[in-house]
Amino acid sequence: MATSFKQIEQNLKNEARALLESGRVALVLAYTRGYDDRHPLPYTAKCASDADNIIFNEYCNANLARYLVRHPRGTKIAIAVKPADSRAVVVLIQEEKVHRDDLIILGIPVLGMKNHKTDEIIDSRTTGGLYNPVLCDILLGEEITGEPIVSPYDVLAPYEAMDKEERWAFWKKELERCIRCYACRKACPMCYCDPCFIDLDKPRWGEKAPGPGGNLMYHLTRFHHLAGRCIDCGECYRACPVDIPLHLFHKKVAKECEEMFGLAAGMSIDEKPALVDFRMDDSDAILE
Amino acid sequence: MSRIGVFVCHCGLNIAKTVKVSELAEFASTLPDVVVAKDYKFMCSTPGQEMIANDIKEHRLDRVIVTACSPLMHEQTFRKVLASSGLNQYLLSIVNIREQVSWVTNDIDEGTAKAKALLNGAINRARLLAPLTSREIDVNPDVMVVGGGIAGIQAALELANTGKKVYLVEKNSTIGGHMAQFDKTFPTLDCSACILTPKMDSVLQNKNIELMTSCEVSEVKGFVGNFDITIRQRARYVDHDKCNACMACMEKCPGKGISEWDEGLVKRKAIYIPFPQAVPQKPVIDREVCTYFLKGKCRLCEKVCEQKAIDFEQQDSFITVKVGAVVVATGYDLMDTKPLVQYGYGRYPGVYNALEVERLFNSAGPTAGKVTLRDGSEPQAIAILHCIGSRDKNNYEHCSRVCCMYSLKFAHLFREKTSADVYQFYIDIRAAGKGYEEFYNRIIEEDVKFIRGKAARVAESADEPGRLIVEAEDTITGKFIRLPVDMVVLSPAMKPREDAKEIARLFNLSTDKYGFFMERHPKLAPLSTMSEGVFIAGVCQSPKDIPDTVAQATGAAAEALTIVEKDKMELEATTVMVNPALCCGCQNCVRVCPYGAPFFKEDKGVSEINEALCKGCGLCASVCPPSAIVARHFTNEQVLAEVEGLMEF
Amino acid sequence: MSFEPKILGIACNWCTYTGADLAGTTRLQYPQNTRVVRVMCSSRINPSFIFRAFQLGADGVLVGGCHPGDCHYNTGNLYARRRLAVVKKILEFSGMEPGRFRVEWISASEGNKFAEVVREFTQQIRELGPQTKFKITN
Amino acid sequence: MLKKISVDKISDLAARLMDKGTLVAPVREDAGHNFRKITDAGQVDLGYYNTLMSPKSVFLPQKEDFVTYIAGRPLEEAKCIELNPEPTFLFGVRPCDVRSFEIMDIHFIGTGAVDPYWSRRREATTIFGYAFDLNRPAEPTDFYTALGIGAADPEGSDVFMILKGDELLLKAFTAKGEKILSQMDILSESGADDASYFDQTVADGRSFKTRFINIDAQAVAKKFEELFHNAQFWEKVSDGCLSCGVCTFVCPTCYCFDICDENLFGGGTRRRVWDACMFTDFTLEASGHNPRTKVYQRLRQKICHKYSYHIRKYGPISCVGCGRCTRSCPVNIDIFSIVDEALRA
Repeated sequence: MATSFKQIEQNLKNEARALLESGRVALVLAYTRGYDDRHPLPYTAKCASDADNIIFNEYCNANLARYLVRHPRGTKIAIAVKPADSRAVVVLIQEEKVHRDDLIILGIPVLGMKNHKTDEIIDSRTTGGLYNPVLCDILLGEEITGEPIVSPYDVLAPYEAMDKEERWAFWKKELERCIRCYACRKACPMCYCDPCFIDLDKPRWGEKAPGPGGNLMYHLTRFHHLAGRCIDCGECYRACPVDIPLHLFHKKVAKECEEMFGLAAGMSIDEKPALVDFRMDDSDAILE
Repeated sequence: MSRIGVFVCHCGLNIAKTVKVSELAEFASTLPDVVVAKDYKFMCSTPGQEMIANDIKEHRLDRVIVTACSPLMHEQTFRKVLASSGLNQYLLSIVNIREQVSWVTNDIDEGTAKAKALLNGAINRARLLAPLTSREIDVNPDVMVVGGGIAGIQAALELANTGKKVYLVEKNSTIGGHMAQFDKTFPTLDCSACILTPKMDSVLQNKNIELMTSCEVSEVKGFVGNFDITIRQRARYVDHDKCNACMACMEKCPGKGISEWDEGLVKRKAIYIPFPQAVPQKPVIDREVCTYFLKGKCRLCEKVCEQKAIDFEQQDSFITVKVGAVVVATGYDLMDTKPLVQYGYGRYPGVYNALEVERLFNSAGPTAGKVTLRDGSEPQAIAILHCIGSRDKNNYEHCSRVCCMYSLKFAHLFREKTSADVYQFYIDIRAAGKGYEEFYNRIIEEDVKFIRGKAARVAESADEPGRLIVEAEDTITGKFIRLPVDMVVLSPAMKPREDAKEIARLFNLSTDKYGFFMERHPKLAPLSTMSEGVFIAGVCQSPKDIPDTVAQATGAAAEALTIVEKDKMELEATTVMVNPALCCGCQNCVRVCPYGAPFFKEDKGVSEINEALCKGCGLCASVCPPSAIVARHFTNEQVLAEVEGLMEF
Repeated sequence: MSFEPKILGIACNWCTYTGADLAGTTRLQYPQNTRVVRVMCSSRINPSFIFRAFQLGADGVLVGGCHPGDCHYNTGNLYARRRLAVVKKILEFSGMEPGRFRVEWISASEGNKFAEVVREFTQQIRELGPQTKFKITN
Repeated sequence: MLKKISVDKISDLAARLMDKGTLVAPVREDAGHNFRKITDAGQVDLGYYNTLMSPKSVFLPQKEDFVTYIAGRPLEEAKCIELNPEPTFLFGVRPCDVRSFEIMDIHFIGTGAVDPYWSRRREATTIFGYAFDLNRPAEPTDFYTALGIGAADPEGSDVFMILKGDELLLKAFTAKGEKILSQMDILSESGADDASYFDQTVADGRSFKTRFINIDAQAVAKKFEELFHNAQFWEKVSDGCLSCGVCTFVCPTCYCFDICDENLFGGGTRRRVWDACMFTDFTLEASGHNPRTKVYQRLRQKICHKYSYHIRKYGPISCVGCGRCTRSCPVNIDIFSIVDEALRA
């Protein structure tokens, strides 16, 4: 059984308070109440008394790993992570954007969260296939065991079953809706480029105005930039104001990378992201 | 706004036959920024070049497009035309309409259409070309040679004799390497020590060589022309400046170690010189077996040393030297044959490896040159097994190249020194070398028995205790052979030194799957490596014999000389640079570069490029998510513009 | 008139571009649809070049590099292999015909292979017809 | 003039309007309702709370082409895009959004520099305002009443529409509105109770409950001026802000744009594209200097622009309390809470 959200909230508050009090960390990345319970805000607790403001409930979806890169290198940070979020932290450590020694990872085992807009259950099927964080220093609830591990890739089946014309029609329709607000890249814990390639004038990779051409270029390239790095937290989809299911494409690329390179992103800090690595015996069959 | 000149070459009829050259020039003149477009019979001829030069001046051209043969053919020619006309040579673009258009089609319309598209792409790209200049850097004239075997000795001597200062770094306490262990060398059968020791002595005498024994490379910084290499000097516990090599210490020393030089067949003292002709002729203390280090008391050596050279307090020290080039000659190890249990090495006393046998033959060896088994008896039958671990997909796929020849040499020496029957178990005899086939023929004459079949197993004889049985299939007769012998000699695979991987990491060399260093090009640059200014010689590159090793070492020395002989060197112009305003600090570039050119500036949070190391492949540019890396001459904008031009028509 | 595709070739300087030159030197005939861009190494190929080429109206994209292990820059094409494999998967999942993108290792001595690959690929693209999915207009 | 029509005949009304010009009305889409040009009268769907994107795009499209040109050709050969908008009916705009047009008019017409694209489209458009359903509680994000906008305020609409049971009441408030209603013979005449229902609803709309605090324009402007240098305040309220552009793109009163040239095969288009002050490169200068590098600086700009600078420069608050930014924010940042906190600070 998973530990209750209430209990996790209490544990998170206690750990945050203790860590800030002892001075082991300068800040704790967690959540606080927004304009109502269904709409929590990401929150940076900076002193022990801030810990009282911390909450945790089933709507605390934001992947806080996104905020790690905001702080100067060397800042001691404690961060609350759900299973998929922990993989984002691992990738950031692999890419040396943050240093393992500067982090205290507060792991949250969860069976499922809820989308505040739709009340859909966001479980391991939608995010990365895990119930427990892959890396943490302090676990804020009982490790979840005995549950069948579902494949996070099952949701792809209907899209994989489409023929290429149907699939193109599907993505064309979805991507044409994009308003280029860039919430996807801003919510993504792995998208820390600033400026992003699509913002550049030299070179101009794609049209800046929303439209089929620029939208396609922006998203296809982003899928590629995230290949071997996307940890399937689903934040791109959740952040999208026009509900483009970007996570499906990222998930598909993640699945292919796992199959081709035998490596899922962000599972171990000893690995390198798949596309900045190679093996002599990588098969040419991957190009077929 | 650019001022572009387009020059279309007919190449006689080579191009004009299947591309409408005048139409192509006319087409070019309609494109934006093209101020002059001409066609001419032979653009590479003197009048052709003069025409371009004149037009550059007359029309104040700032970009030149030559639409002719492959850039691999005449790019340099036309670059010179630009340079001599006062235009930066990188403002040239070549459109390949011969090799890739006129020669591969017979259809003049198709050929012309493709040529137009290619030209349009080149014009698009040309607008974005930037003038590039090569930077010059000072070159340190000194050279480091890593490894003091015959390869390192040879390279060091060659370089030193040209007047260059050479640091010869050797891990052991003496130079000489494996060659010092050999008794005779094939095919001439001259004494190894007789040809090696004078060279070792020359090293010692040469004022240009700084001999650094008991030393290892611990850090390499910098780049071609300007390496900063840190050397770890391991503690010898003997102050070599004070020691006068009286050797009194060695006489008194109660400690016992295993003689590496004699392949562990005999013991040596704890304070020792590896062998009588060692260079330098100064002892070192092996702290692993020294009574003082083990038990805390003894210090007999210290008592007898009149020079007060013994220093038990000595620590490892670090020395940093600056050099312009490096020759790596770290040599080889024999494969450990113990894991090949079928051959019984380490289990049966009668099984020897090749280097042990070298020592048995040697008059300075453990048996003073007498071939006796470990129990002191003389073998009556000896089997020499080729290709142990080499030419073996389960171990080392390569041929170790020298085993056939030294096995023949062994056979000769066995026949000379014993009355034993000698058997060779071989797959086939590889005797490709000067005088090698002749040597092989000579050994056949010496009544050595050749059995064509790789030995499958060595077992203890059930009938005659103490004897061994060699099992093999004779592939000529097709018969299974069980041959009783007293002595088995294994010819194990040669493999790179245990620490070759570490050396590769330090010098940024790449290795093949077994750890041999990769040459830059197997044919055209066999001594260079992907690391500019670092050259390789000897068996660390691949198995080879002494003549080849020495030839390579001489070559590597000459290669190193081409760098350190100049005061300055020009860096590649088409390198990459990082735009720090765009860099996101992901360090992908640092992770992927085969040359270690990008590095991360922790304080600024961005990558920078050491241009001296950059070869301009552009790999980093394409793994750079925010396009912060600019691959000069192949920038993202240039490539995209060219693609757009190619797709327009 | 039958459909004549526009194909973008991207070739590494050391192997495939030289191989293409060899095809010319030996006067091998192949269709003229493929226009080659020269880059120093197949690893220089930014995946977005390929996406962009399709947007600009390429009916097919053919990438050529040194055989794995023979890269002039040592390991460049080994990284390229992984990246281009991902490009292939992305194109496929987007609904683009995967046959419009091909990677071949063609050495400097394989003029024959270059000509053969271009012939085959051109035929394949002819059969696939014009690429309209990614193509943009301003 | 007050007319009415049965709700199930809305598509007939739509068809008639389409005969007279372009009809833009809410359409149900995957992510929510949006104003779209209607091509099939059946698409019009009044079953919405409010649209995902504001109706500003009807007058200020996200992408607006100005000029097309060919590279290397003389300037005279460049072609301006002709804009001759046909009569347009913008159907079903909530009162808060209608108010936003008046605020936007300040910038595109009122300051003297008249934007032809905005003004011509404005002139050609007849606005059919549409009261919120007073029987349904307001979304927790909304606070238009705090900004003095009633849930059924007809101000600014040419025609204002109120739902009465299964009938839709339509009342003209301008000559433009009178004209179009008189042309719609499909509408039936209203009865006496309809008129009183209409007036009562407008009145009830003023006391309708959304989130509420007293927001006095001058007081709030002053408050934010005082808070400008209080980095602690701004860091706190922008803690989770991702610096994406959702809030500005959905906002009915954000009007910032960028002019960019897009080129293809030597031809090009100069166009206007929405920009957002939340983007990091919004204030990036040619020198490479960026005066707003921090998230809080950008969020401060957005809030202060709406609740301080705009008041000082033009009078009104540049916010209509529609709640879109809060509803669409990926991390639930709420402008009302920030204003509330500022007023308490």
